[in-house]
Amino acid sequence: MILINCPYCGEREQSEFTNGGEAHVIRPKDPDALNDKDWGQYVFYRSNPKGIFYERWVHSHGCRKWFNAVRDTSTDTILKIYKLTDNKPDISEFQNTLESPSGEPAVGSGNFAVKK
Amino acid sequence: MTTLISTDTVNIIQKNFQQILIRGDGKDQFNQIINKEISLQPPSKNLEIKISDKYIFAKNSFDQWTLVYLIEQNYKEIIKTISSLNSNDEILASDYSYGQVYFEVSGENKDEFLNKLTQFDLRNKKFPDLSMAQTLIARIDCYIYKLNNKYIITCNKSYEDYFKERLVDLINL
Amino acid sequence: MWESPEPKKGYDVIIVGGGGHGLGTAYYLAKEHGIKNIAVIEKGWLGGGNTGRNTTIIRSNYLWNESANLYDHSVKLWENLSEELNFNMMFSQRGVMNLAHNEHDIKEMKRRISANRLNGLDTQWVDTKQIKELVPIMNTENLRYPVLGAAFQPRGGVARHDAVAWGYALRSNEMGVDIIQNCEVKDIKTDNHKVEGVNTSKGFIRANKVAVVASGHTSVLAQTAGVRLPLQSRPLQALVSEPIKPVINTVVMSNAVHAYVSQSDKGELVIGAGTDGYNSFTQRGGYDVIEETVRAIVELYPIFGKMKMLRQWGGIVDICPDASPIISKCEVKGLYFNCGWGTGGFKATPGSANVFAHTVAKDEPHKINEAFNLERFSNGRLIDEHGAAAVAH
Amino acid sequence: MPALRNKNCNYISKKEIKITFDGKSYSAYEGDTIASALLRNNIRLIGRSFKYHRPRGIYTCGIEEPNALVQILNEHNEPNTRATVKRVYDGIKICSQNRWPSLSFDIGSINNILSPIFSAGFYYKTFMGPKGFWKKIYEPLIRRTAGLGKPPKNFRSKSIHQNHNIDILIVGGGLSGLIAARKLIGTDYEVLLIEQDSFLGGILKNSNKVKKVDGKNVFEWVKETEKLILESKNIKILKNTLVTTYNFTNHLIALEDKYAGKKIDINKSELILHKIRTTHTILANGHIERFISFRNNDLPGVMLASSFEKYIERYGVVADEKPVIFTNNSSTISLVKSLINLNCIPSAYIDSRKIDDIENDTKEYLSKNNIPFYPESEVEGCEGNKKVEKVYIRNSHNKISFINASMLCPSGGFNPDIHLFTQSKGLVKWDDKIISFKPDTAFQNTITLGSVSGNYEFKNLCKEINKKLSFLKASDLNLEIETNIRDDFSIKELWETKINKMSKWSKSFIDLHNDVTTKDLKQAINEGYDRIEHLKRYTTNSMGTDQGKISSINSLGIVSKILNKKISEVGTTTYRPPYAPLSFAAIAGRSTYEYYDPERKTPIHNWHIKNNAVFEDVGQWKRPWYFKRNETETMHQAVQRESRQTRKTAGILDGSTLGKIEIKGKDALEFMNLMYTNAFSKMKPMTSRYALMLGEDGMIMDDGIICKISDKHFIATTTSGGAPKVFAHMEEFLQTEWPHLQVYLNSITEQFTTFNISGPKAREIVGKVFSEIDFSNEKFPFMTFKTFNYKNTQARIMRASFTGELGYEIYISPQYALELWELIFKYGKDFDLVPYGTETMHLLRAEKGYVVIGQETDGTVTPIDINFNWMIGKKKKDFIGKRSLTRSDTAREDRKQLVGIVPLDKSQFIEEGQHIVECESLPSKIKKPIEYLGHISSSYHSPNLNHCISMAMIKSGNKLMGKKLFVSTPKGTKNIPIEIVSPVFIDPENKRLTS
Ligand SMILES: Cc1cc2nc3c(=O)[nH]c(=O)nc-3n(C[C@H](O)[C@H](O)[C@H](O)COP(=O)(O)OP(=O)(O)OC[C@H]3O[C@@H](n4cnc5c(N)ncnc54)[C@H](O)[C@@H]3O)c2cc1C
Ligand SMILES: NC(=O)c1ccc[n+]([C@@H]2O[C@H](COP(=O)([O-])OP(=O)(O)OC[C@H]3O[C@@H](n4cnc5c(N)ncnc54)[C@H](O)[C@@H]3O)[C@@H](O)[C@H]2O)c1
Ligand SMILES: Cc1cc2nc3c(=O)[nH]c(=O)nc-3n(C[C@H](O)[C@H](O)[C@H](O)COP(=O)(O)O)c2cc1C
Ligand SMILES: [Zn+2]
Repeated sequence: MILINCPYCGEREQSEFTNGGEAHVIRPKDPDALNDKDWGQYVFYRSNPKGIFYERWVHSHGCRKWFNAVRDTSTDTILKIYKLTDNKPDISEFQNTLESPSGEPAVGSGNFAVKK
Repeated sequence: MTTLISTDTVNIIQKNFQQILIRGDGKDQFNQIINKEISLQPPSKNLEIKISDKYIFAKNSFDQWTLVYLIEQNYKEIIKTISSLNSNDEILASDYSYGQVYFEVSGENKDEFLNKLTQFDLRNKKFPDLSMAQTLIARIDCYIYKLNNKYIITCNKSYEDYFKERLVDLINL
Repeated sequence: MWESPEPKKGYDVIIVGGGGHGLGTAYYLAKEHGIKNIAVIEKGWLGGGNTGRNTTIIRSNYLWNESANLYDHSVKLWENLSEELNFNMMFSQRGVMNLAHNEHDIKEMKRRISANRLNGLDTQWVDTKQIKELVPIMNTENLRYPVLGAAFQPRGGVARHDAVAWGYALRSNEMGVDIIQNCEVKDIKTDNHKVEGVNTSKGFIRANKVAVVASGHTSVLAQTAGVRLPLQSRPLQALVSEPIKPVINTVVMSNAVHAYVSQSDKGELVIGAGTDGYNSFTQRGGYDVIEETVRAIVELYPIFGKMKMLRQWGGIVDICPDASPIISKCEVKGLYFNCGWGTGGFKATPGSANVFAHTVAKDEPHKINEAFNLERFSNGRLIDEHGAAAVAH
Repeated sequence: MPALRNKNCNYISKKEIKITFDGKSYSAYEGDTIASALLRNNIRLIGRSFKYHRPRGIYTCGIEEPNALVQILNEHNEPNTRATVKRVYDGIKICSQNRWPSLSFDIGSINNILSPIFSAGFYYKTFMGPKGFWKKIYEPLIRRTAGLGKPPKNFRSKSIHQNHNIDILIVGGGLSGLIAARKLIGTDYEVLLIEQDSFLGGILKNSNKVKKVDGKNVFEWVKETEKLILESKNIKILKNTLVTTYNFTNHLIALEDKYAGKKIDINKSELILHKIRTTHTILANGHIERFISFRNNDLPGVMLASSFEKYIERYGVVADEKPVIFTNNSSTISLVKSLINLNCIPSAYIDSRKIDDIENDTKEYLSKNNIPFYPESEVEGCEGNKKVEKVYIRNSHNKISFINASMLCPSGGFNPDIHLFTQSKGLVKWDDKIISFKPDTAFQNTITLGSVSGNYEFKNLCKEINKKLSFLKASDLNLEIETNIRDDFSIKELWETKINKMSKWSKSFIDLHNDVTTKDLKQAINEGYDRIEHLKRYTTNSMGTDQGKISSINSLGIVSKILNKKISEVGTTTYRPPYAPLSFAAIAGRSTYEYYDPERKTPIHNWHIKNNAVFEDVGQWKRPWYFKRNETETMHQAVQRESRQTRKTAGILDGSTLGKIEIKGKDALEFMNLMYTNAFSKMKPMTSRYALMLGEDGMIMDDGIICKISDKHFIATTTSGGAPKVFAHMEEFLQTEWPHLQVYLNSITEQFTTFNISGPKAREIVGKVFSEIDFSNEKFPFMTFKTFNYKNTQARIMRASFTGELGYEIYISPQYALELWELIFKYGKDFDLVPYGTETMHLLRAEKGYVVIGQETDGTVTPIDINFNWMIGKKKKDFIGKRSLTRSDTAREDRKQLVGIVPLDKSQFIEEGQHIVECESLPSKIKKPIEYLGHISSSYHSPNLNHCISMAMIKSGNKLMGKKLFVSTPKGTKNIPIEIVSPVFIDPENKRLTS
């Protein structure tokens, strides 16, 4: 169970939070102007990278405030937490430790998966 | 006010209480309006508590404050305060009286006792005196206020029986 | 035994992912469609993905016709798979029970049972008394959410997960399929919306058709071909207890008291937990999820309080918005996906592999997987197997 | 004859107690484990093995035990208890497992003779045909032989959880853990030291290896250290506590056995599960000795050398006076010294190392004490009847001889106990010097000290600790450690000895728990299962309850040899939590049984109980389902009565569980227009409206009534189950999509207790209760509301209805809720006011054709599907879900639509969940799927119409009005003829509602 540093309340256990999926997905300003496919993209499609992921969290059992985080989904390490009003941090700020799509070594198994 | 648990090391009392939940932007105008109504400046720092003999005034979230009445007021007065706060468009004040339950936890072992029900870090360096938090205790949403030698915990009234049972159960184990 | 050859320069079909679905696809391509120049490329060891880490529950009592047909196609194949592959899958049709804990569950299950019946499935309603007879150790009354009945599918059960991968591997290898382990596909090479092959840790391998069956990692691979899939990868955890003498002879699942359990032929309780609430590829998951599950197990079977957890682990499942899989072509010619099985694709292994092989061989879907296309996320024709939405009054 | 007692042992009391093993009584000492007690009584045969039912004894002296698992008969019958860990108390009853009829005569041992069938992967290759045999014969047979112990008949635990938030956790109170703790005494760090044993000291108490620490005898030093720690303010010690799990962000789980060595009090919590969140973790959890495979290395009487030494030093029991010692490393000599101290002379000391590599001190010591010494030799195997009798030795010239002995103590070297370290996701690396894996890169704030870090040299220990802890604010500590053995550890690789003599019975095991032999490993590799993970799964190696603690590295050694690879290339299998089997009851803690999920109760709850309400669970809420008028009244009768009475005079429902949300701000109107399908702009203040909320996918998510106080102030209700979700949904859009809107939300669900009074007499009743309010239709029309003062509080009454009758919904402070409820009954009495529950509510609304979200809808239903087009604000540019309604599939005309259904024969009853079909009857066995149009979502016997009324969602329903079709029945083949009708069965003109 990871710790998440709520920008408003401090460090709390992840079970106090709800994940809101990918961050920076903006609701189309004029939905009617989109065709079915593009609208479908907005409703159903979200990025799902292994590695650096921009995501949203809400402190649902605390202050109920939404905020963004950058997390490495291959290690669950939180690289950065920022408020909704802050700028999206550039990807170059973070080091991707994955050398290949799955990032797993030739031998062994999950133990040796990914270096931090 | 009833004593729920009294041991050498942990004491818990319960009472009915009145409370207002206030939402707003926390800026100057907001502060003036509040100050006018209850002559107490709303705390500006997140999770900070201001206390007088009448109130606990806490900022419990980015744009949310709770005003806990320590002494029971004429309900009419509270309703009046609420409606004059609500006469401002940029404020939402909701009456939270009696819809919540209130427990005071004190005694030497209060931290250890509460940490049987919550993982919340109660240590002074993480949770200083005169601060509050919203967190899970016994798996339900609670507000917890830290005042010198005691904690005040409030939760929704519908959980009253459940919460009491969990507290008593632990004391007996 | 199967061989571990070095990859050739090219193949007719490359299957990415050596789990049950991938190996099965190779098997049916070779057996039913006469395509034998196939490579199955696996980054780790065969069956090391979710095939090797699932709770092995098999059933077909899904609500919607499309799903019921697909999963029952699979159960029918399961019923003869040991013989067909001459490898004991230990498919044990001990019955699968879904418990109802409130009025809403009852309504939802009765509806499902009726729909299943019309689809020719054997799901039936069992009351508390019958549940007690089937699973005497269950606590049905004295708990927070009492057990009010259950939907029971006698033909459901469990099978030996590893055997599925190994059985398909052995037999497809015999028909000439190359099984290449410890070879990671790094990207899918396309040109002008057409597949050319895959770049792997062992070099480039050419193919006109690439079928991706990489469960949790599918969307990562799709991305390399410029294809976006509506998938989210989540850890799903499971655990086993120490072995004990047989005490529970049926697979029991419960949604409201979230836990499912069966006892393996070796005696350990195999227990499934829920997915974690966030995307992750760590094959680990949070401890809180394990706690929730064990709480539920102890609630339903108080005597299991005396049991001990021997091992907990996680797998990465790829979840679709409607909780149904994608078995489909895509905008890139020669590129096929079989994914989105989420928490429940083991049961579908033979069926999915069978229709996917058809899709790859014929470049068009089998009737059974027609509805499991990608277009449904544009036109709205979802196959929503979340069960009924929120309980409301 | 009892075993010899080491009188110098400080850790075992002299108090004698009685224990029972397999029905026979024995004496033991307080502080004994089951194993030490049995060894004290010279019992060697403890159980039967998993697969072959071979006789097994005690192999180790700790948590790593693969063999000695027993059942405790008191304590609710606990299976698979480790005899080497569980402490005895007076009166404890223990019995052996996996044998029938008795431990010494066990029928199952026939499996051993049949063992060729049970070789690696035997399941997969056998037991298949002929058809049907698997299901009927083989599987039941295999299942019967499964498992070890038996679960209890009944059990309820009271285990609790204890959370900790600390700065530093030290795992292991052994030598290095204690040095680290001593360094930290008096610092600003809050420290927790956890030790699985009931004594601190680790290697200091478990062996004879260390003579003095800091010039003091080790016992004194540990005592002094413990005293200093206890006096300190910043360090706490937990004993009898095993750290089992190392999660992300330094979250660890440890299990404390509160009743170690004591009889359990079933009214107290016997286990405490500690959940620790720490900034730094110091792993000082030591090492585990590994075994060596040789012929019959499983016979009772084979025991790891350092375990044997631990029994002497820690428990004061000398399990055998003349054991044979077999080693491949330098550390085993301390066992010889322990024995010599007690005047026991080992039968032989066999060391596989080259004579030149063996330490001179060792050689001298052996010869000085006349111990038969076999350098460059190995144990070929051992034999005996259910115990070791003969030990076969292969010497450097490849000659085999045997000696008579009843105990054989092998040592294959030590593994740093990296389990927890790898759980933390730390990376390990192979170390050729110690021939094992050791920690390399930590993933978290983890420090390893002492043998877990691969440091086997006592002299280096303080240096290592000072260096690794130098980042802490603590001063250096340099203690001199004086040892009884040479400090430079030396070892020769040896995994399995060469086998000479073969018999059917003879086996060389690699996994004792799961009965996996070295032959199985080889066979599996030959069959192609050459990845370590395949080997594990194909042979079940290291999958037992001990997870291969003493043997898994050995199997890597053996496999690497066959594959001609380096061990580091073979790789390990994954170490997974828990470190040792972890009690389910402890994981669950108190949040199970009665506290599985919190119960929410309305302020009227006790009144409902007094009035014989039967409750229904709705989310966490307890809601009255129906009220039983008397003992004999059935649910059906009660619901029919409640419904009839409500339509006749009046009924009242406790609706407090409905979600309520207060919405306010200058942009409230715009916000509401976006959240709901309805248009609120033209709505007049102080009126209310039924509203729908969709997801972005266009499917109905929730419904409720919206009260508009002004354009800037609304109150919305939600369904009871949907309340948290709706509130979160609104908050999400406000914060993330439309932060420019100035709107605030408060959940006021608990602030207002809610009653629904409906029925023709409702007006008269409320008129009496609230005499100051004018309830006339003109002054108080349908879908309007009023706020007023009630006993100084602010209350609200809304005219609305979910039953189709004239209805009022009262919102009142919980403080006065019960008294008002009773007042209403006082006035309602004259009108036969009846309390009703959710079932009657559902029936009444079905008569009126109102839908229930979650019953008519299932997440795949749009407003159009249930004929709620009128609720869609078509002129609105946007609202959540709007765009999805025009996708090609959602716009289809042949979607499932809501209809009403009545049976043609009014005496027939239609069951919910059944399907609408075109055929009159069904075949008794359905082979080919039968087409259906849709399903029955609601069905009731209407007391007011006196026949069954149903609602259904069916394909092209709107076009099928008046059509005659059939509905299936749960079991029969004859379908019920029905007619499709409008779903509004009562008062389609809304007369009752609006007059
Ligand atoms: C804990 C758990 C419990 C479950 N319980 C059940 C259950 O009870 N019943 C049920 O029906 N289903 C269950 N499931 C789901 C089920 O396991 C999966 O849906 C199913 O096994 C998927 O099979 P697969 O062959 O598609 O995937 P996998 O077996 O995961 O195979 C995919 C393979 O692709 C490989 N791969 C990934 N990326 C690459 C790459 N770049 N290059 C090469 N190879 C790659 C992976 O290593 C993997 O071996 C469970 C899943 C989990 C995790
Ligand atoms: N020369 C040799 O032959 C040789 C061999 C091995 C070790 N050593 C030396 O022995 C010393 C060993 O000291 P140490 O402190 O590393 O080990 P130790 O054995 O003294 O202490 C480890 C302690 O950790 C406890 N423990 C283990 N796992 C636990 C868990 N999961 N939860 C709670 N407690 C747990 C054990 O009960 C034990 O008390 C080191 O100085 C090392 O250099 C020497
Ligand atoms: C159905 C099933 C039964 C299992 N039974 C055992 C078992 O008896 N003992 C054991 O150690 N592990 C058992 N496992 C877990 C595996 O050891 C392993 O944890 C799992 O396959 C995931 O792989 P990983 O832990 O190597 O990542 C079982 C797994 C499954 C899917
Ligand atoms: Zn917060």
